[in-house]
Amino acid sequence: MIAQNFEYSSPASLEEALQMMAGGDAKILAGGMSLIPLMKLRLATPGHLVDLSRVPALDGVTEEKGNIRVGAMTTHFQVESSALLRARCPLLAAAASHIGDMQVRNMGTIGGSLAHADPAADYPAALFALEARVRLLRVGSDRTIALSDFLVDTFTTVAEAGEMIREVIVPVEEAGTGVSYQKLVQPASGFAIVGIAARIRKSGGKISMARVGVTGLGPMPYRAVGVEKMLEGTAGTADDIRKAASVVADGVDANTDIHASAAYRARMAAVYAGRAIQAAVSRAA
Amino acid sequence: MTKSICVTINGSSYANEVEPRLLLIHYLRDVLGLTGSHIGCETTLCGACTVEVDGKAVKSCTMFAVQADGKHVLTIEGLANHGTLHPVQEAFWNEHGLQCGFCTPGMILASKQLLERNPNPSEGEIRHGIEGNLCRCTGYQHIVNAVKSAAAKMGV
Amino acid sequence: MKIGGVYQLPVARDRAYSMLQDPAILARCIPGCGGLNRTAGNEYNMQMKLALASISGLFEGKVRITEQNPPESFRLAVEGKGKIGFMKGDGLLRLVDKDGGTEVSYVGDVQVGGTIAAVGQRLLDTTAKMMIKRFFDQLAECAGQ
Amino acid sequence: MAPTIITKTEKLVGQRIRRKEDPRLITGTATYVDDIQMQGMHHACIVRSPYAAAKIAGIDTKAASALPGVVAVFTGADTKDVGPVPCGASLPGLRVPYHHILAVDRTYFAGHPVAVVVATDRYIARDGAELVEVDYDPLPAVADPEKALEAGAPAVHPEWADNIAFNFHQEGGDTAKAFAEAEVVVKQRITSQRLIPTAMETRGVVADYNTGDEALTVYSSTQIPHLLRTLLAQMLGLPEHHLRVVAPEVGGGFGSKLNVYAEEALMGFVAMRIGKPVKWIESRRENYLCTIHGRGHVDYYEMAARKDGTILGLRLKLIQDLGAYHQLLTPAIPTLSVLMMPGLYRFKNIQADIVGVFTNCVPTDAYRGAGRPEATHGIERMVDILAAELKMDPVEIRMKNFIQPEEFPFATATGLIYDSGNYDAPLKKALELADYPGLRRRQAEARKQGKLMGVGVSTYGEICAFGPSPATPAGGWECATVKIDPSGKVTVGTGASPHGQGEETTFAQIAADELGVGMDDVVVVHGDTAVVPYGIGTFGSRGTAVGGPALYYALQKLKEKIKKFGAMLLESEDVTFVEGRCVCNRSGKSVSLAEVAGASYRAMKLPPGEDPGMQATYFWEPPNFTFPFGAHIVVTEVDADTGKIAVSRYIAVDDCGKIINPLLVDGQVHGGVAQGLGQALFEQAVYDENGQLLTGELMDYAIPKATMMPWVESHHTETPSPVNPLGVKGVGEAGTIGCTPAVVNSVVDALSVLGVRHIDMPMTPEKIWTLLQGGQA
Repeated sequence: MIAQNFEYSSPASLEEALQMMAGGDAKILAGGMSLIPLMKLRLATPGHLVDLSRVPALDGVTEEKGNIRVGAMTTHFQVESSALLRARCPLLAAAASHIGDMQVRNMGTIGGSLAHADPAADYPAALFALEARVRLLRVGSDRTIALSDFLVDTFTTVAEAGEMIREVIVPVEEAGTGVSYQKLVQPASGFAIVGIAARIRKSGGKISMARVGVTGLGPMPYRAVGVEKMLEGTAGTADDIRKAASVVADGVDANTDIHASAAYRARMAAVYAGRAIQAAVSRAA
Repeated sequence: MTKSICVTINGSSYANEVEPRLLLIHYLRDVLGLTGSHIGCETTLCGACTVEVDGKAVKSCTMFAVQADGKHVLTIEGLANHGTLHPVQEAFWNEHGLQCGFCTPGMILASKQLLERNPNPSEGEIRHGIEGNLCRCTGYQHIVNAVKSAAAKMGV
Repeated sequence: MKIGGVYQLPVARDRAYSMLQDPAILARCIPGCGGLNRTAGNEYNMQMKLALASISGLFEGKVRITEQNPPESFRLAVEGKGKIGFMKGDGLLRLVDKDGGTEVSYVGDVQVGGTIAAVGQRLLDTTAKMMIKRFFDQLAECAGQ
Repeated sequence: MAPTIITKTEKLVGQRIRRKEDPRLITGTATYVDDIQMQGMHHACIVRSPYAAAKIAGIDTKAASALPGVVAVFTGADTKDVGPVPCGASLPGLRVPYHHILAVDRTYFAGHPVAVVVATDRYIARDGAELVEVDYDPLPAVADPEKALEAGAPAVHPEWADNIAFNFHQEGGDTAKAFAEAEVVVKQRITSQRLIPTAMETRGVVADYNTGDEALTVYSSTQIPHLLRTLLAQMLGLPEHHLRVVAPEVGGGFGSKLNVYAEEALMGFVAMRIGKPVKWIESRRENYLCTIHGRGHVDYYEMAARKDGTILGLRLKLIQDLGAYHQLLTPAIPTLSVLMMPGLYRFKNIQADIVGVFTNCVPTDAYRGAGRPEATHGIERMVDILAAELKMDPVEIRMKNFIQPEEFPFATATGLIYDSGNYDAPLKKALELADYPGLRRRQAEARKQGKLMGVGVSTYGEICAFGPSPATPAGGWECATVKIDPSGKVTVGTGASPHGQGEETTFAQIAADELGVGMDDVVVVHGDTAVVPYGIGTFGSRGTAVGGPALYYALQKLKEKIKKFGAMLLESEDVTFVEGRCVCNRSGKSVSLAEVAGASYRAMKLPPGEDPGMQATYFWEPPNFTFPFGAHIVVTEVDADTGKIAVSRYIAVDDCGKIINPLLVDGQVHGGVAQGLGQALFEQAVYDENGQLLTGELMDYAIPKATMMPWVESHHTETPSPVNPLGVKGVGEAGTIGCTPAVVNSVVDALSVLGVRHIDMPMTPEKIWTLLQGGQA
């Protein structure tokens, strides 16, 4: 319940924050929803925390040239309730609404969640389906990479020492795209046993684009490209969807824990993929 | 290794030197003696420590006091206005929305936020809204009634 | 918790087997290992630093190799204790020739206790798999050198 | 229905009155243990074993002691003369391991306390605990009670070769004959998994020792302040009258605080050693590791019956997972299960064999229902299994075997006398509320469409109001005091110290009615050994059913005195005490309660043989237990793709005798059902084979959240108990007891089309899905 002591800094600007991070020893405090519980249990013992909550540049949702930029310190509640996101990228808002609980969504941030790289976090399913990009800053470096390059393993990202997430970039959803996020909840923690995000576009009565993101199933979230390929070009009938969804776990080493075995998880991934795709298909114009 | 902080709590401002690791809940309870907010877990699940920081309901066991520097905090002690209960408090009392009372301060503050964002919630929306607050006594049914009743009263 | 898996190493079986008995190579491959010190025939002490995103901890550990049957199989036991709890892994590794290299399969048991056991349930399986993967990836890298 | 807010004197018993205790609770002004602040108070942090079984080779406390702010570090070597942690239950041949308050040379379960660090603040105490170096040699452990019974299992206590703490045999009637005459016998293994009570307030202790008076005050989050005082005095070697125990506001107990814990004695020891107040507050992690768990049964049932559904007899082998030690009532809990085995049924042949097994886990003990939910679950499942075997309707088979109203008082095969009952009544009411024939029609239609819908019926009987003293380990009576101030204001004291159940309200209702005063004129106090003479507690649904009558009799005693003073003041023999006034029946003149009370303290003149003052104390010994009952009907729908269970209707009709406050009774039912539903669907304490608790936090142990609870339709029938003058029976545990079989019966009914006959709890989606795939759950 009580953390080890640490040094605390609260920069007021992005420049100041990057300078503080430059030494490479500091750990970022974003919303703290993952980090602080670990610190209280002393599983995490950072020597220096840099609190980004007072850096205005990191907060907020803006639209620019077909993209929406979500600042790293934007809270899940802001994402869930953002009029812009709800209208222009509803999948991300939907995923945010499934995270934790009201209080956690009031504090937790999209950047903090991504940096933590929890294999069962809700966001990555949606962000994979959205082919999101992540912009990373460091003194002297500003790079934007695909989410699939950012996440490398369980709790592991490519972010280097001193590097921070500046923002997450998602596309403005084209009109007529149907989206859905469906989640089988672990009843104690609220994390996803499996969570599936689907985006579907139709053209001439056929599925012209399918994107499916998966979380909770394996060591890291992923895009189920096999499912997408099987859907594209079909009419999106119940049978098409069932067949496509059934390959969602192919090649994935599914997780096992006291809440769900690998076999059940893999099967539920297919069931929830079917449900998410079905919902997205029915919403696609 | 201490930091100076200044926090406005229930309308009064407090200045203290605190260790960065001091949790907001311990600052409220142990430093300031505001023991109305409680601690029921260490994994940000039970919600007994819920307070408002700058108008947002947060779990004060998952926030360091230094993070609240310069902010406005509302705790259960500050909710009643000069002895007049807040409608949510009154509704919890009328509807028997509590038994042992340990989760109640957090539950009331979460309910207040829920009603601010959705003044006329359905039963499902109420249950979703208070999902971050665990109660082991009531089975939640009278809490749902209390939130409905408060909504009706606040909507008048 | 039961664990098991299969890895492919790009070296001949004799070489793979001897690498897996070599304390210098094991020290490079065990994630976070700060070096092995022999205490008895095939027993070593080590210091391990576990670092997994925000989680980190120092462990006093032991490595023990038994049931050696070169170049086919042996048993590897790794254990560590620290402030955040303890962990123990014990597995039987089998080596077979495959595709010009060596296929290493293992079956075993992982046990954790203390604080890490309390909060790690959801992540234990994933984490154990990742650590083992890191071990073999590193081993493959050593083999390539 | 909104509560009635009473402002004038009228009949209060039976009304929905909002609670007197709530204003402090909804404004954050109540005082729980952790809210207590004292000058010079120190804080303790306990070092606990990460191993379920280990030898302690050594403990190095130097670094911890050297940390600035740490004032003391104690280990088992320092505390070995304190204790042992008491077992209050006795059974023939019971093995009772010596339970030190800190481990001495060996640990027996993960979380076993090994050392305590005392510091000037809680942060430093925590830092100090991390610096205590304990050298453990791990030993083999066993966590599963059936594995612990196998030959060659690691011995939990090395002084005994096997892990059997006791064997207990009970038989009533002639079971051999019943089984010989049976036309049908059904058998089933039924488990009742380990549960973690999870009171929202964890345990906590503040101990304050006055070195001048040599007097210790212990504030503890306990359900049993008086019993704790008696037992703690023994543990600490302190004269009992030098010890005061206070249970301040207690944030839920459910049995988990009906105990005497190592930490309570440890804080007393520390306070006496350092001469300063000391506080220890349990973390949730510690609460899960070290506070008692509940249930932990593996039961093997056999039921004998005739083809017409008449139940003839029951055999049970009950394996009770005790954990590593006996806490206060540990070995007694499964004996309560046996008492309730007959349920509501007439059959009189029962044979039960209990084996109590040590495991390297935290002890089990009383958790809401304590033995009775396990029994009710067993009998109600067996009745459904028999009904399925005989292709009878579960309602019909129950009605056929119910004890009938004219048969009360009814002597059972397990030696109990059921006080009163009308078992058809709640079942019929529930069936009507549910539209049972309609439900069955809907179910038939659903099945045609390939949908899995289930209707579960369960009736239950409870043994409550513990009880006559010879039947309880601690004394089965309860104590009440009533004091009227010179101004006429009333203070009630009760030994049945509540922690959320609302006795400050219900007892005020009783007192106000009897004394003819308003709710605001009565204050109810409890939970302090310096304020109430003695008391037992609320457990076993005895708060209102034993504490209530004690209060009633104290009030009668006091009313006699009031009348005598009234007669004296009115100078008349013919005086009635009514509506808060003594009235002369001849002149019509009257005096108020305040005038009478004032005169009794001023004592210018006394009635013959009367003392001054206006107080009465009554210790009431109940002549019997009470036996509430009821019927729950649960409708479920099972998602065939995922195995998820949705409870679409929950109907509870409970008969707890006379109802004092329907608002509070509904609250008890809702809360009880939540804990039953938690067991049926979500909750399970999981240990791995090495004795590590895998559900060690709320992250992995799922207590119901608001979104996980159905709407509970709570209704009642009222069959008064003849055991006490209030006619009350008790309701605290009813919901929990009635719930689990109703839910499991419903899901088994849904899956019966697949040939499923039984499902063990918790019925997780994966378990159901596995069954749906044709596997074994």
